[in-house]
Amino acid sequence: MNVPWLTVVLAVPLGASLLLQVVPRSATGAIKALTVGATLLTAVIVAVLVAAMSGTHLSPGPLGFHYEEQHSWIPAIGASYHLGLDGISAWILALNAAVFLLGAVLISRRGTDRLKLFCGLLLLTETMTAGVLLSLDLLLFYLFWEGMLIPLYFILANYGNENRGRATVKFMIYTVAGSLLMLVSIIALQYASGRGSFDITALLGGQMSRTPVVIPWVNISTFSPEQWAFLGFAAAFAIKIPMVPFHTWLPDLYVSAPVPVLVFFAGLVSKLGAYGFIRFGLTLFPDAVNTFKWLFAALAVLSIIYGALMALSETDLKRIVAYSSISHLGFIALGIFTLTTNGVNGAVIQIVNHGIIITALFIIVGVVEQRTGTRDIRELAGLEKRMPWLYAFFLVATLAGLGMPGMNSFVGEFSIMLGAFQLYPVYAVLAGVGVVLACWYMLRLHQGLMHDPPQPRTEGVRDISVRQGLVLLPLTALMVLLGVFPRPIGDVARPSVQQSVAVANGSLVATAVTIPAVTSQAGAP
Amino acid sequence: MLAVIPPLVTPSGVDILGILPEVILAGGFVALLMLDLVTSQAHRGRLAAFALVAVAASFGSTVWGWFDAGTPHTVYSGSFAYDRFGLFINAIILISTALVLMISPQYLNRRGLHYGEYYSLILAAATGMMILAGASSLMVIFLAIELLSIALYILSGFSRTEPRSHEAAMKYLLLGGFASGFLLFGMALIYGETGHTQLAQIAAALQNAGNSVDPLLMAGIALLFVGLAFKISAAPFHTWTPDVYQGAPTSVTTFMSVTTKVAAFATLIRVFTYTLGETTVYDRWKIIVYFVAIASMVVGNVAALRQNSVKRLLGYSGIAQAGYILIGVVVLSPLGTIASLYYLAAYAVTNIGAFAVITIMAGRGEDMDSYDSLRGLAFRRPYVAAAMSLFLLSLGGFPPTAGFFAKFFVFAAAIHANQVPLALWGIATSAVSVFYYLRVALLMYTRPTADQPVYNWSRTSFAGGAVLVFTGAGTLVLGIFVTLVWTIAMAAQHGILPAGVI
Amino acid sequence: MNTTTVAVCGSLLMLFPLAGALVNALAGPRLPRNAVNLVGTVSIFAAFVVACVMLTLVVGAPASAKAATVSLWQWINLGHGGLSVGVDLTLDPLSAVMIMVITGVGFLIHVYSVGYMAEDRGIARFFSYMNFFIFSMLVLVLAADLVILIIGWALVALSSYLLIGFWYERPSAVIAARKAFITQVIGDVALVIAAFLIVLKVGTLSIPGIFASAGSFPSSGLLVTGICSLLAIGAFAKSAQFPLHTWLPDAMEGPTPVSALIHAATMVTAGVYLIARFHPLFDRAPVAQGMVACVGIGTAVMAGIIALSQVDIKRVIAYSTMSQIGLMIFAVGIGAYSAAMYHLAAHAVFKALLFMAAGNVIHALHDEQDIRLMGGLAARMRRTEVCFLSGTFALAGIPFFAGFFSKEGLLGFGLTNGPGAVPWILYIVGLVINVLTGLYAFRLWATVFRGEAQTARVYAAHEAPPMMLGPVTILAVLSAGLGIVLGIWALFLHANVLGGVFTSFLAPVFTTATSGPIAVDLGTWPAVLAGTIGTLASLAGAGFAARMWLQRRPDPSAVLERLPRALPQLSYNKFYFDEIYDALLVRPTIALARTTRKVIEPRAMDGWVRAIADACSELGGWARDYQTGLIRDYASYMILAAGIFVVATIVLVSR
Amino acid sequence: MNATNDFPFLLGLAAFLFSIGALGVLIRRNPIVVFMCIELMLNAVNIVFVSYGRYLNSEEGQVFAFMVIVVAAAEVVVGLALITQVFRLGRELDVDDLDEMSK
Repeated sequence: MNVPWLTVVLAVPLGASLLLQVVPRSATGAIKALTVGATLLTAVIVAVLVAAMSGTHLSPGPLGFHYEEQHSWIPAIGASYHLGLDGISAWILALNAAVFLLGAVLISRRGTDRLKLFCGLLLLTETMTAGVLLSLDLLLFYLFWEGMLIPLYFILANYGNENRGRATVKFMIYTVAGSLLMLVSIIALQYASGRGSFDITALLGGQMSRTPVVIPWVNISTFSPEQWAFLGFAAAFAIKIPMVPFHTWLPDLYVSAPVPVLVFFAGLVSKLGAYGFIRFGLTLFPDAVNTFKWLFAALAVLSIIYGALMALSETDLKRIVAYSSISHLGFIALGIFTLTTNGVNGAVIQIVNHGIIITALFIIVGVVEQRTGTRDIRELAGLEKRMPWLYAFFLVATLAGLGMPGMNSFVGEFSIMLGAFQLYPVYAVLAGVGVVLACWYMLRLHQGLMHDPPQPRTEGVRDISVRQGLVLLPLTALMVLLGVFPRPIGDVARPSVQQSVAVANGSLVATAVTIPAVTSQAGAP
Repeated sequence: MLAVIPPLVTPSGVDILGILPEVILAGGFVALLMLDLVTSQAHRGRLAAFALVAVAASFGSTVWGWFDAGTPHTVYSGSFAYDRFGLFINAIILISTALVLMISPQYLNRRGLHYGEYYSLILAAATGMMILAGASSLMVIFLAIELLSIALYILSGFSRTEPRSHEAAMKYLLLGGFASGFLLFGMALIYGETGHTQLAQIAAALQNAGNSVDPLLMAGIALLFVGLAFKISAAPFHTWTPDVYQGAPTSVTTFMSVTTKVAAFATLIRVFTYTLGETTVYDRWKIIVYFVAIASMVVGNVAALRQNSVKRLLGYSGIAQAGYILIGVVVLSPLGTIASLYYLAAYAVTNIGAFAVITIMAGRGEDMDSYDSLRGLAFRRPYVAAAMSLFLLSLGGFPPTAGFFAKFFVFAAAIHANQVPLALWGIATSAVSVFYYLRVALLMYTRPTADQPVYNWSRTSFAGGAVLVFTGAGTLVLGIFVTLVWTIAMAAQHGILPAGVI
Repeated sequence: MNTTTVAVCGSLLMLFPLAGALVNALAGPRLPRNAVNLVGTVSIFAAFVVACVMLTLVVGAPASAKAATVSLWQWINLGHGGLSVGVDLTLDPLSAVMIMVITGVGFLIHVYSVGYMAEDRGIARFFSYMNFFIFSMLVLVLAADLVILIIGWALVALSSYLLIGFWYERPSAVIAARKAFITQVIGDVALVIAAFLIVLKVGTLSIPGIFASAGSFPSSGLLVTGICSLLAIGAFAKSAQFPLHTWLPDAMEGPTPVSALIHAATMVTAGVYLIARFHPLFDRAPVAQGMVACVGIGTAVMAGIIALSQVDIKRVIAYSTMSQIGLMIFAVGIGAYSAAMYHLAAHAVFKALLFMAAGNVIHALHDEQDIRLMGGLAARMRRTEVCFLSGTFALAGIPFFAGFFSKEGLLGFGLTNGPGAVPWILYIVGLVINVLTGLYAFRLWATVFRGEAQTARVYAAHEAPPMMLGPVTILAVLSAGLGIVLGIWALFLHANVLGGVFTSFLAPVFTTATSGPIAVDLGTWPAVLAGTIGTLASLAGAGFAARMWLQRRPDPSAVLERLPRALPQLSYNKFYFDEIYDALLVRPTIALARTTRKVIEPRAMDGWVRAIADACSELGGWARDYQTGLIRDYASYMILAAGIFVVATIVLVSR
Repeated sequence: MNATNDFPFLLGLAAFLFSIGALGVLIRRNPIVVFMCIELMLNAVNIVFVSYGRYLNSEEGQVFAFMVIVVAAAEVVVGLALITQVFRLGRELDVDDLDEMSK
């Protein structure tokens, strides 16, 4: 049986969004049902694919992929329709399916203006983000990467509060600027490799020249082409993550966007930058990534601290969560640029974990805003009394958010910091400061909302609805479950991460820092 | 002393096959002039239908020519190239013309401009452009340019009672004539210094000249370039563009914004890439083309930031696009030529789509010109707004649309020619452009507040809908099934005349 | 020991409290109060029973196999060169002692809570948190992998946070909870970094594995010193030792049973447990040991001084806790692990007792905690007073009470170890601590129960209900009786009076200690001599306290008026640590955060983006300005450009 | 006169005329005069063509000049018609007035 499963994953939401066009605008029930159905179907397929992955055929080569599909697309320039799934993308793809499902569930059928448009765009976005995760051809990747912006743009521009226009345009220009730099790098990579191919498997391991480029006339030698190309990629990914100082689009956007959008935007879209770094940064530019790792790790640490400080001083709930997201994404970036098995594995784990956490946090903050009509932390207090269920979910999410040992994010952060410690102990210690600050601002947020004597604003607010509870329950359950039993993610990601790290370290730094063989088993002598 | 007159070469009758599409269209143009006299005002739509038939016939012969011109050659003593390159350009021009003809009757009726000359003038201009596409002699180039220009002068002033339209026509006329002077001076100098007016012979003469430098020849090349740069509205010769685009009736703007540029670029590629391209003098000189390309990208995109008329905006956007296409010209490589051709096709389909929306939606007696007139379009005309968004995104270079691959290929051409800075200029300005394209796109999806006037959009006719569907589909096809047009463009480049230079 | 049995017992031990916590958390609000109480207490009782079984397992095991480690599941495995952690449990005498203390004292405090919290509406939440705490504490002491230990370590901090902030409508409780948690997280980070250092050296985080390769750490090396210092910082945060001690007094905002359970008996002693557990490393890092000992004894003195001037009944006990834990930390610092553990167990008993007796008082006075408003309670709360006195005796180290043996043991131990005059200095400081302890312990008893009633409320006070008095009584009996029994047994049956039973029970754990000072014995008579001197010191303190407060009752806050002015000021203001931290850490951070938000974010971060946007817009305006609409202008641009091109062309080509 | 000798002079004359024409476009405000200046430029080019044709002994220059004359005539027809129409709408004949859209 040769079903192109990955194409199916892309096609289901796309098909559903087209199918939506024939549903009459007034049939909101049918629209919603179709949307939820399609995302659910995608989620089920993805779940089965990820679960069954290890048993399927693995393509040969330095990076092995499952469910590989390859068809000719633009043979003249060597671009092909090449899809594949591996340990790095598997869980992120699952996260993708999950957040879109949650987003679809959360859409308010009555409260959403032009429901059909919204649902259609949501489904389209899912196709695009899944495409980003599955593409193994750089041009195809770019197509999805940039194409993702189209539905996102219309969602963000159409839904949300009154400031959304500016925020959206800022986001778009920011992202497009970064993406275009990446485009130049993609072309340069294809040209320089001499293979006439955009396929990642053909471009692996640094094909570009490593002699510095000399600026004509002034004769200043600069970075090598490989390094320049890497910086092009890095621009796109660093903006998408975002890393400080490329982050200013994020708070504005998160504040203006509605919750169902935030669920998949904060939950997944911003993780794609990190994914890009792992998938392309490490494997295509081993020399450059080793040259610049200190810089990007430093930026990551800066993001951690900076985001934490901002979250500490903001008074707007959504902005606090937004900056906390910047801080946490800094951890992910730090993990990637350690170029160690631990760090990168931790980053993959943390991508999934943070997706879960931030989704829950935004839902919670959204509920609070909806119920009380304000996002100002100073006007809120004592909600625990009024909303005990929300309190419980929020507590779990807060703890997960501050990296509580025993919760899911601890797994990732521990692994990331261990990786960082192997390479740059100082960075790990600074990240530790970030952990303490995270504790501070998360508690400030949590306690500010939940504790202290109730404020007049919070009189008579209702607890969360059943639907919201049904969305939060699996999220919080996962936070605990993946904290207690994180092994599945690590096991799936492990082989691919090891391959990627091996490629990244190539022959250059293979002996830099390696931990002795780890044999921590029960009762080890 | 009498000049030695070379033996007169009589063109063979078969040569007419080489200009068959042009002849058919010219025939249509003349016939339309006649038909207009016998058609009552109520039935002027039939003139459009006839013009469409003429375009279709010409297109048919173009397609036939595509297969016939497997071995490219010149006809009429080398003054006209019968090659796939010209035919490719012909096809773009003909399709664009057809699309414009489809949206015109409704628009003209609404604006009260429905006169029969319109269609003949359109065909005349299209004929000129097609001749320009195939022209391989300076003389034919000049004649073709004047043919299309004169027709367009009249067309831009077609709204006889509207001062804006007059202003546009006057500017176009005076500045166009002015530019023609430069063009002609350049041609004269080139002719004088090489002794030839046919491109192939000029190329040969330059090859023979080797490294020697002839200042007058160089001045001639520069002036020729100025004349053509005016036609493609490249900076700093672009200043007429926004005014003329804004003032001319929208259907005319639709037509000329695309077709003139396509035809002029065809000549630019023929002359600068394939005639002068390989010479050492040109190699040192081409920095000027660089400059013009960069200036166009910068000026077009930056100036567009602060506009409030959609037509003007698209005018500036056209200037910027000219800059991008010029990248494909300056890199002097087959890839560059193919990229330019791809870009022209993408630009044609996208830009016609964008202008078509404005044409189709225009209300009675007024153009849909200001940004305000687009506000809230999506609420009343969701599909039109979606189409417009698609075109704007394509102009902005978002995948998976035509505009993305167009830019992708020119950037690729630049990088493959080791001209990375050119590509960087391109992307920097592209990023800027996102702002104004999206601003317009956003406007359509913004609900007007109570105090803002709601524009009275027209209903979309069948023809208008068909045009939008075609251009929309084309935008996507060029953005996804790239190989389709790419292959054709490659074949077009393969057979270009004068051959053998690159 | 049979590993399966251990695994089953260990799992059950943790599952009971966890199940109790979950049941009360999810179903609690809908259950009747009695059911909630029942779930809350029975789950801990069940755990206690299991703990007893486990203790017998350990006791019954042959001396060579007192420790067993079992693996429950693989937590994470990142493959070769990567992290690998298993959820493993270890049962050995050390953890057996700890689980006994936790479940035993814990159970009594749970029972007490039923009475104490009888009128609180959040009882289900309370028991849920309390049970969860017991669970977390068990994870901490049973963990056989450093990561799992860290998880337990953090979970107890979480429970502590939740319980301190239990009355969440009190702003002071909320702030205290946050402070406690953040301090704990600082400790967590230190532990995590210690874990990194360990795993990078020995490649495993399994605790038995670490100890097995402890030899690979060069003795007194920088690495092992660093690791031990970091571990110690973690321990200091948890055990409220200088400089991470300021959270503990504030933590008294929680309900009194919480203070008894978490902030006296169990959690705060986890730091002692941690150092004792990691003794194979500490033994190789004398510098770190010395640091630990100094911090411990320093904190003990400091807290003792502060305790003298505090007026909140719970805060006084809290500072006494800090002081006592300081002693334990001192003990582990000098290698007296068994003595420290003995004091830990004894302290758990008498300090829980003190807290619960104080809780009785507070309850009777309707949440009054200021000792200046008490006095004369002995008449109305006779039994409570007796129990309290039993605890006070134990605390002050009066002979034959629980605290006597443990404290004299560990102080005496110091004499046998250390270079030069250090042991003597430490011993003298220890005597000072004894004096201080006697002083503040009896001060509290005297001001609360003796003298004259200061407010009318005292006259309305009633003895606590049996549900509260019962556990107090049991602990009082233990604190007096256990000591007496042990003392007699030790005196007459054993040559070694210094908690001999304990020492021999724990011996298998600490035999691996390379520089085993455990083997050193003072000898009987010197020990008796040391004990006598120590006792005299305690009694001196007690006598002084009695003289000051028993009859005359001056303002209890003006304790040390006869001393130089600075000392009472320092004491009353808790050595200004809160203020110093506020000025050095909290305010600068907040100021930095505010600057970031108000200046850096808009000016720098957003500034560069906006600068580009403005520049483009400016250029756009410029281009627009040149678009005059005048044909003549346009023509002049063209001719200008054409002219430049022609000239440039000629110049370029003829170059 | 000798074709070779007076050739630089003819070229200079043409350049001079071309410049006058261009300058006129820049200076004059009446569209009709501007138009005449453009015609002057074209005719200057004609001189170049014709003199080159003679100098090079080739007939292409002459042919080109004829073409230019014809095209210029056509342009004049259109141009004058346009200018008349503007005038008929009651506007001043001043190119500087044609800046409505840029305001």
